[in-house]
Amino acid sequence: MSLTLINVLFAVVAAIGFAALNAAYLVWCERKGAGFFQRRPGPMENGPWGLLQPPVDGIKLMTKQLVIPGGVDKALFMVAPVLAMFPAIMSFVTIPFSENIVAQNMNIGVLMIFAFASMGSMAILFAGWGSRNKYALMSSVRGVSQAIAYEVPMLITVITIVMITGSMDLRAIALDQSGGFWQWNILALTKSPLMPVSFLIFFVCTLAETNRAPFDLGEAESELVAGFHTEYSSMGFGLFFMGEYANIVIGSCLTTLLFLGGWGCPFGLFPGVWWFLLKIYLLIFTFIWIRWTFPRTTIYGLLNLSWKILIPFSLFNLLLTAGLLKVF
Amino acid sequence: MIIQTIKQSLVELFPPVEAAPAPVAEETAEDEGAKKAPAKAEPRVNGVITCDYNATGYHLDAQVDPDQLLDAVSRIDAAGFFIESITGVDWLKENQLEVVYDFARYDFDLCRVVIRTRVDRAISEVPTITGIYSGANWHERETHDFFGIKFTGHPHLVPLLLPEDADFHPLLKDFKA
Amino acid sequence: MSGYFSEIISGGKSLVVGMSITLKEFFKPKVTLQYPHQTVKMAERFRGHIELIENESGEPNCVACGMCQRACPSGCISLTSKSVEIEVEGKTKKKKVLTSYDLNFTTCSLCGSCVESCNFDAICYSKEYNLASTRKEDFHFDLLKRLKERNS
Amino acid sequence: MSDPIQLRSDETFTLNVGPQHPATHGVLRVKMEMDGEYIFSAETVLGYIHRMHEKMGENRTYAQYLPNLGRLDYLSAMAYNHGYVLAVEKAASIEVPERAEYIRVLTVELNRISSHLVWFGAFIMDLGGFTPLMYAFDDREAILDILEAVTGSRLTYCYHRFGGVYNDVDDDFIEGTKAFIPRMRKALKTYEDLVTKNIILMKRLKGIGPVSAEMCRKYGATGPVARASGINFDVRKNEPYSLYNEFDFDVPVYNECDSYARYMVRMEEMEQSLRIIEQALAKMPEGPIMPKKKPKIIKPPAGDYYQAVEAARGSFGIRIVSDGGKNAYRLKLRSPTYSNMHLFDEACRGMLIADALAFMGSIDLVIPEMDR
Repeated sequence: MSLTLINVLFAVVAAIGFAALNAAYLVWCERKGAGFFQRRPGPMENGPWGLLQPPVDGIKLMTKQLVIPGGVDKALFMVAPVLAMFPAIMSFVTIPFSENIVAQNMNIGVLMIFAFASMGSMAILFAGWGSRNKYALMSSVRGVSQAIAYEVPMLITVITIVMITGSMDLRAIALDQSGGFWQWNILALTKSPLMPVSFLIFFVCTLAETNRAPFDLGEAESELVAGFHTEYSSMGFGLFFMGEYANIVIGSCLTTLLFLGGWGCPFGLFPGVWWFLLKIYLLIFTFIWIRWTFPRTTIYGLLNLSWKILIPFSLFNLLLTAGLLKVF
Repeated sequence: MIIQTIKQSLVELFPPVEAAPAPVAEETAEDEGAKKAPAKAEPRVNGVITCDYNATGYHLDAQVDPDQLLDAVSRIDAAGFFIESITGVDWLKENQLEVVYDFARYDFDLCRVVIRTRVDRAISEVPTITGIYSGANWHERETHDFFGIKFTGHPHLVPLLLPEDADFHPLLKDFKA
Repeated sequence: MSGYFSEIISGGKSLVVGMSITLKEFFKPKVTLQYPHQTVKMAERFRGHIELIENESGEPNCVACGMCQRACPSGCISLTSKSVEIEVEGKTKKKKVLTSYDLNFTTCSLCGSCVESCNFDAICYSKEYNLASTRKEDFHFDLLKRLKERNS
Repeated sequence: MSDPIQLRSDETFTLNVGPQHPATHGVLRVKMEMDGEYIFSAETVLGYIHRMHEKMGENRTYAQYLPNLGRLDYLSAMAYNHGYVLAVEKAASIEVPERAEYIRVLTVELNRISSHLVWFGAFIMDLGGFTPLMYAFDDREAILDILEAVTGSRLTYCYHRFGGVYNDVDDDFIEGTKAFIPRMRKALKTYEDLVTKNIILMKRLKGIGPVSAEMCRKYGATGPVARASGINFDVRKNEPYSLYNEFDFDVPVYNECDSYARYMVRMEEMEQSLRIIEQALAKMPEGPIMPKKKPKIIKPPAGDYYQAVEAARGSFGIRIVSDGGKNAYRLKLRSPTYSNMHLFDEACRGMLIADALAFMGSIDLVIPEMDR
């Protein structure tokens, strides 16, 4: 066995571990956060401050029966949850946590992450189609149109960043912003004065891509019961759940790397993995904060936002950045 | 005042040839109460009665023949009333079923009108008013559930509150669970 | 076109205002009660199920008149009595004595008609609200027995 | 707002919303014929918790029927109690002391606020926002505590009695209510900032679920649904019962006819209820809470009696047909949501399912009241 293969295996195991641990404890954070936003303490019963809640939940999910309803498309039904989790884990492989902590750096890291991210909508489509449930089907159709609508502005903003940096390597993009918060892409006003707007667009798109409130139309519980995972039980549901949280982590990792200087310190001191973790968890907190503040949009509201506001703005920013790069 | 207008309009339903309704229409509630109590076994004669609002809670009480019902209700509709409810009463002693229609107004010209019609218990058929008030649909279905009164011409007369296969009518006085 | 931008701005502002409100609430003290560990004190007039009231000698005040039984809309009270002869100031008097007082709590709607109808101050509301069981029989209360248990 | 599209009847599928569905707030079933996400037609199926309260009314004495009223609309039980006792008092000619009427108005209005708070929370939850529900419940808790201390129960009150109320209010009640008013005003301001002005909410509700005034009339819709369609109808104003003509309050009316108007009507009604409570607290006289002379057994003279009151969801009517006996000969309960929900079938045609469920939430359903 070659050394690279061992390296890759080790990386994959580490990524799975990180993703699973994060997913499990993000559920705890989400519930705690929800509780605090609603003036209640959240889970308190299992362990101190409810810290043992995630393992308990995990055991519950794993020991439950996996019900496969009659008439489902078995192959799609079984593949879908795996497909929801798999791209998330694969994306972790190429994310640099600091200058040296990266499982497998690639010079087209950005491209790879987006390639995997678009597989997520496949999982939704498979789950919705496969489970032979009208709610699930409607949800999956929504999910796909949402994914298409939001990948466009998201990629346009990413192209802007790639243009500024001149690289698709996530590590290079992060290193390009080192030195202090004035160097971060979110404040790169000299390169394009619309960069903060660009950040907002990217952030909104991340919310939509990860199916988070207020864009959680796929699983709009008051309309579509539970959306595409209505028919899933046990770990089938668990994988969807973990996949969602893993996607949130990846979304915040990307936002941090592309806009917030990666592992760089705001004041240029002691760059390192702790800054990176701090930034992603702050972003995740914002995700939770937004979820527990706003009502859900509708499908047309969501598409209107994407096509009428986000895409024009991101396109304009792209042109402006290109023009400024050409001039200066 | 709307009360006079609508009363006029409803009284027109009863041609003076019958002679009997005309004096009834002029009766006040006190007279009516006094008259009604002894003559209990006798069903009330069709006609319009002005009621004491403070005592009963409504202004006009019109009892019509099932044939006159649609005419009466369209007069109410034309006067801009909204439908409050439809219900039935089972007068077992008189062997009759009564359908009671309540109407009220949205504006400040307070007027509550009750239209009633009586049918024989054996042949309980009343024309539907869903053509005039679409909101009568559920009320009529409910009355059909509870009393078994058939509303002829109703678009969808299936049990609403009772189970789909219910063949009993719980509010009939001779209903035993 | 100006409407387009002003809507984006006002909309964005409304979102920020909303988020600032939830953030403020985030740091406020919690308002909930950790139920099994902490319990609520019931209001003085709280209407639970009924209990018999005893007199000084520990006997129920109830004279078995049956008013409560008749007042109950759901028919969940059933009581039996026997007459005994007692001596009061040298005279023998007949008196009804309660022999059983059963409350079928499964059909009780806690309306309080029984307590209201009682002229002898013989029943009161209990403050108990932790009533949960998986068996029906647990809600058939023998109030006379409960009274004795309370006294012992 | 979605553009009207041409729906095709030959490509529909049936979607069963309910009887167990997160948006129906109980056991209501709506059979929807869908063309994609658009509703082609809908049929509401009722009766899952039908309990035949009207028959119970025939089998029980007037006093024994009192607890039933709280079980109709568990969120604004007090208004239903009020309507029933008023109807029986009208029938049996029982005088009510003034203080008792004040207490009734106070409790009914407090209960109305608590009912609207539940609606507010549940409605926003239908729209996907969970947090306002918790804030609303926190404020509602304050009302429930106040009412519990007086009535002895928290939800299915049975407090009003023929001729008066069950027991007198104490100083704690007065103080508690006085302290509650500023708290509620502050909370209403929070709701306005957090929810009412929220762009997502406005986008979701404005122009959604149009109900014309004519449609309201044909279906007999009352309460906030009618008031949001430009109909200035509130039983408390149009047909003043109890002491309502002694209070100075406004009836919020909106002409937009959409879900946002219904939302706004209810939000403003809470403020109006606070105004009534304030005035009632200031004016409340001392005195008895039960009339001196009251028949032991209520036997209204034979006749037909009708009483309407403004419950939280609209006009609640009660018709008592008496034959002079201890029990009512016939007792008809006219529940507001029954009529309000009836227009859903017609109004939701051509809507997206998400909008239809928002519209359903804006009608403010309480299923036990519809099914009776």
